[in-house]
Amino acid sequence: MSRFEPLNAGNLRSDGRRPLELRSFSAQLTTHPSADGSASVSHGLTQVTACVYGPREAKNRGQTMHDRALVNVEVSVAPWAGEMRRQRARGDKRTLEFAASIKATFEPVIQTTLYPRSEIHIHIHVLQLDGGLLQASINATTLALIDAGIPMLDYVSSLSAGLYLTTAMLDLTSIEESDLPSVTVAVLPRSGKVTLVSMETRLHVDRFEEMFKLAMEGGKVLRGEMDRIVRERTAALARQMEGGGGTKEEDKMDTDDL
Amino acid sequence: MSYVLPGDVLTPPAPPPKSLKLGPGLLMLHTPGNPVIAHRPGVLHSTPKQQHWIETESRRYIPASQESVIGVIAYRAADAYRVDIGSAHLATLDALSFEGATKRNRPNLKVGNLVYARVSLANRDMDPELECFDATTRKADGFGELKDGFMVECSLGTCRRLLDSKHFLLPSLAQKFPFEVAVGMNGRVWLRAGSVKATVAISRAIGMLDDRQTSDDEVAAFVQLMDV
Amino acid sequence: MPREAEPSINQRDFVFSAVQQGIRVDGRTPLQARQIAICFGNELGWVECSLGKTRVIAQVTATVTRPSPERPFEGILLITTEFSPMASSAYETGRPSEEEVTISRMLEKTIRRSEALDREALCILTGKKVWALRLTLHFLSDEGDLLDCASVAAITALRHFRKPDVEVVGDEVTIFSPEERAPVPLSLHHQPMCVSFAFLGPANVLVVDPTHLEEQLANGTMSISLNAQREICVLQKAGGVALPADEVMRAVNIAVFRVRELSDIVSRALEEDSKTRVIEVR
Amino acid sequence: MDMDWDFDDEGVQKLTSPGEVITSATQFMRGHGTFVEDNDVVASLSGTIERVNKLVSVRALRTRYHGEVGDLVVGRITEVQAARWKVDVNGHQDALLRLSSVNLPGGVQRRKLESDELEMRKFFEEGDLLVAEVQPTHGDGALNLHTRSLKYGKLRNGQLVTVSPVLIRRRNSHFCSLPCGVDLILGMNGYIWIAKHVAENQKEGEEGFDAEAVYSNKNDDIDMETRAAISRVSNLIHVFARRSIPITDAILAEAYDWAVQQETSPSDLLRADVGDTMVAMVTALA
Repeated sequence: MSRFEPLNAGNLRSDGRRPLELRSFSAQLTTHPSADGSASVSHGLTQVTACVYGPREAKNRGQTMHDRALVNVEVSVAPWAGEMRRQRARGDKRTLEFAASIKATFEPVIQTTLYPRSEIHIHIHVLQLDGGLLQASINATTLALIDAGIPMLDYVSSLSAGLYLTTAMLDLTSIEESDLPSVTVAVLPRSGKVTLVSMETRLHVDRFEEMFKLAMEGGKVLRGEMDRIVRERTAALARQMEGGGGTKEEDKMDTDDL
Repeated sequence: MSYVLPGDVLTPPAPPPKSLKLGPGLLMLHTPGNPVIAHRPGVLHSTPKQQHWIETESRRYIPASQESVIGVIAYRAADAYRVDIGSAHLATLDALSFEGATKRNRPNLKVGNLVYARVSLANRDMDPELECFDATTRKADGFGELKDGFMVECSLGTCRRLLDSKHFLLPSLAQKFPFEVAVGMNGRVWLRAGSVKATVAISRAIGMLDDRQTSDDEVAAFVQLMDV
Repeated sequence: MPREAEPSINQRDFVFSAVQQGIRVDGRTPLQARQIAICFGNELGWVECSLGKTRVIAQVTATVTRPSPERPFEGILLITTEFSPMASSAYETGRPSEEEVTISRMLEKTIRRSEALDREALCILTGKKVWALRLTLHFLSDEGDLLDCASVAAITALRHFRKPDVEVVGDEVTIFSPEERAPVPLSLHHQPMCVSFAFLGPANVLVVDPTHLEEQLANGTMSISLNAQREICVLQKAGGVALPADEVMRAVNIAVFRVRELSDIVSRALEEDSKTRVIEVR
Repeated sequence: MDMDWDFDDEGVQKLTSPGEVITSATQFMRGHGTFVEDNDVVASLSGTIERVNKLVSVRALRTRYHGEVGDLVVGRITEVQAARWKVDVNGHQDALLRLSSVNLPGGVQRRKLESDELEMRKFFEEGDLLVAEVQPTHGDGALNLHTRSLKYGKLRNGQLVTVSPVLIRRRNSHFCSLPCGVDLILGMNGYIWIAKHVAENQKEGEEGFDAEAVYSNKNDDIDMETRAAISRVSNLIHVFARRSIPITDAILAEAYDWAVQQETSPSDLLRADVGDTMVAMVTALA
């Protein structure tokens, strides 16, 4: 086995980034016009698409709740997404767990009580995987929910962090993930609170805090980037609706007409 | 007191008396001699008036007419509530079966509220029905919504023991501090005391009484030592 | 699948207001855990662990198999979790519920991914024969915090278990029955165990070792696996209520103490048991 | 933070996104798309900020239909239940259409019979399309519809196009007739019905009106020319919707004329270049 050097003498990572540098982040909204909301997000070579349907009449009426909407999450990973072609079974426990944590992350953030007895269905499709599966999925879901016009208390932005010796680094690639202790966090940027923390590798308690807090800070930065993309799109839509329409009608939610 | 097991044959007096009444756990077979058999394990109770029944230490409630139960509102329909009383099926509670309820003025119960109600209809082929008043006088009679407080669950046997006025637990607790309690025949006890500590103390005492590994003496000692 | 009935509003309000005053319904304080009891069976590697009324059985068995071609030097550890309606009517056989998936994945990560077991020590003959250990967890009763109880049971069972001694001469492998040679304990790198928390009420009061009722009412839960050397192995806060970072750190520090306490309890129980057990060859 | 908070009366609309503090809750009231936290009105949607007196709301630029009383909607029956139908109107729950809220054949005065309840599929069946009005709702948010007007009821002789509900503006009448011989029903829920023109003397209440056909499932004869017109209009709507341009009868008539002048076939309109030219032409005119 060849030795992998996470950080070389020049303080650069295997892909040439500085420890706290993020991979190039890009996002696109309304990638699937047939869904109520959709977004595609990429962090470097990791690419995830999320589609949101709803709030709509629940398909399975037995599961509905009288006082809030039901949130369903389904995750599928393309067999070609990873380094090796691998078909994951539908009921795979890892995938189910993954879907459950996405669901639990968004349930308290979406204002579900506005839609009793409805259902919000989130479908996440992982197209390319090079580390940061959870962060990309959460960020894509946030954007897809915003695209669908579903009211949320805040953005949820997520980022992973790792630790090499004593140096913390952000936004790990798959090779870094397999070699370093790493944590993924999801934050609500406005309150600065953390909604998801997931660490699956061994790390001394004293080393944890620095990495954890850096990931939270990074998450807040990422929110700025997502917000910029959302605003651009919203502004473009608003422009089209204004200019393109050519109507002189009031644009307000006018109640006089009733 | 005599214990019976399922299948035990009890012989009633030769022509069965007219007043013979068989309660839960007993069954008369339609074979020659009309033997009565037990179909549950437990303690056989009888009254001089030829009423017989078996008390069982079970946790599953089977609704019986005129029993008082504690239910949790599970659904709201237009003119009735569906109530979970711990039985196999949800019970129906008509929105008008409350004291003073009219078409215009109905109680406004939410899903998750507790009610103390009486089983007005228990038929094995139909969902049980509840009422929160005395159907003849239309008075609440102590039934209705249970506000605040806490609910603990215990076995049906423990509930029956608590309902026995000679049982030591509730009077001995009452000497310590005042509290309100409603005991349902369906293995649920609602209680409300002045402080959180007192409520927790009662619920723990009931929990100990329910636990077969603690004896009554230990429960009594717990109540004595309780510092509220 | 019918959902489990939600607790009544009265119960919810009471639990929340009580915990605000630092009292829990069973009389504990927020950071107090229930009494843990460990008992051993006749066989080595059979452990029943109870936490209040929550009960879990763990059993370890070993067989000899061929290693996987990718890892010829390593033995195999298989963890199976058996949920059944026995533990609680909320569990169904067949399709696992979300809680079941979370618990079994947490155990998998705590014990297997954290390399608690020295799998290379399970190798008998490279590429040909290795020990395959099977750790089975049976959930008997769910009164809350199944995960912590199961992780204690699992680690205790792994420490309690002994595999038959083997001798390798060339390609010849002899496995000795317990009568011939004393079986040997497994080699463990470390002993991670889980500590779970729930956040209750409008102020999100942190409580340790939640009961079933508290789990149902919680705004969020969090589980941390650690070993006695203060190393975090898994930290899982999958959504739920959002918390300030310091609250997460506080939970981590509480968990450090709790795990040390649990390790002592496990060690003491194993010590007690070893006094009553004769393993040496007569 | 003391945000100088002011709306532009003209020009750029103020945009916001979830979690952003809009203003203080002590001076303003929260409307749709906002919530109050720590004395601040915070946005929960990404969209434009709107203010009516003291009421602040945020309007998302893409969302499902949020019903309001008096809205005209086009819907599709999804289920026949006891004395009511469930109707998909692109909302967050299916809307309800009670048997008592429809007109039955045989005149307005006709009483509902028990036999009607058993034959509800004679009136509306799963999959049928209809136009209806949103009624005041009571209870838990599901919309109630009614078709108790001769203008409303079952739809035939045409085709359905769905767009985002934000592209349909509220107006005096949602029933329009285009000069090309096509009738439009612009449902506030984004469902648009395009159908063959109904001649004035065959409208409800006129002598040519066929009362028995109200619940008919059979289309009338439609000539090729009308069919082409219907598909051309539907493709035009698609083109506008994809570019998020609000749909009105004026803009459609304009575009239709342009398409006929250019002699484009209905299917050509869906080509990106043709669509772009068309949109550029039409919006420049307006």
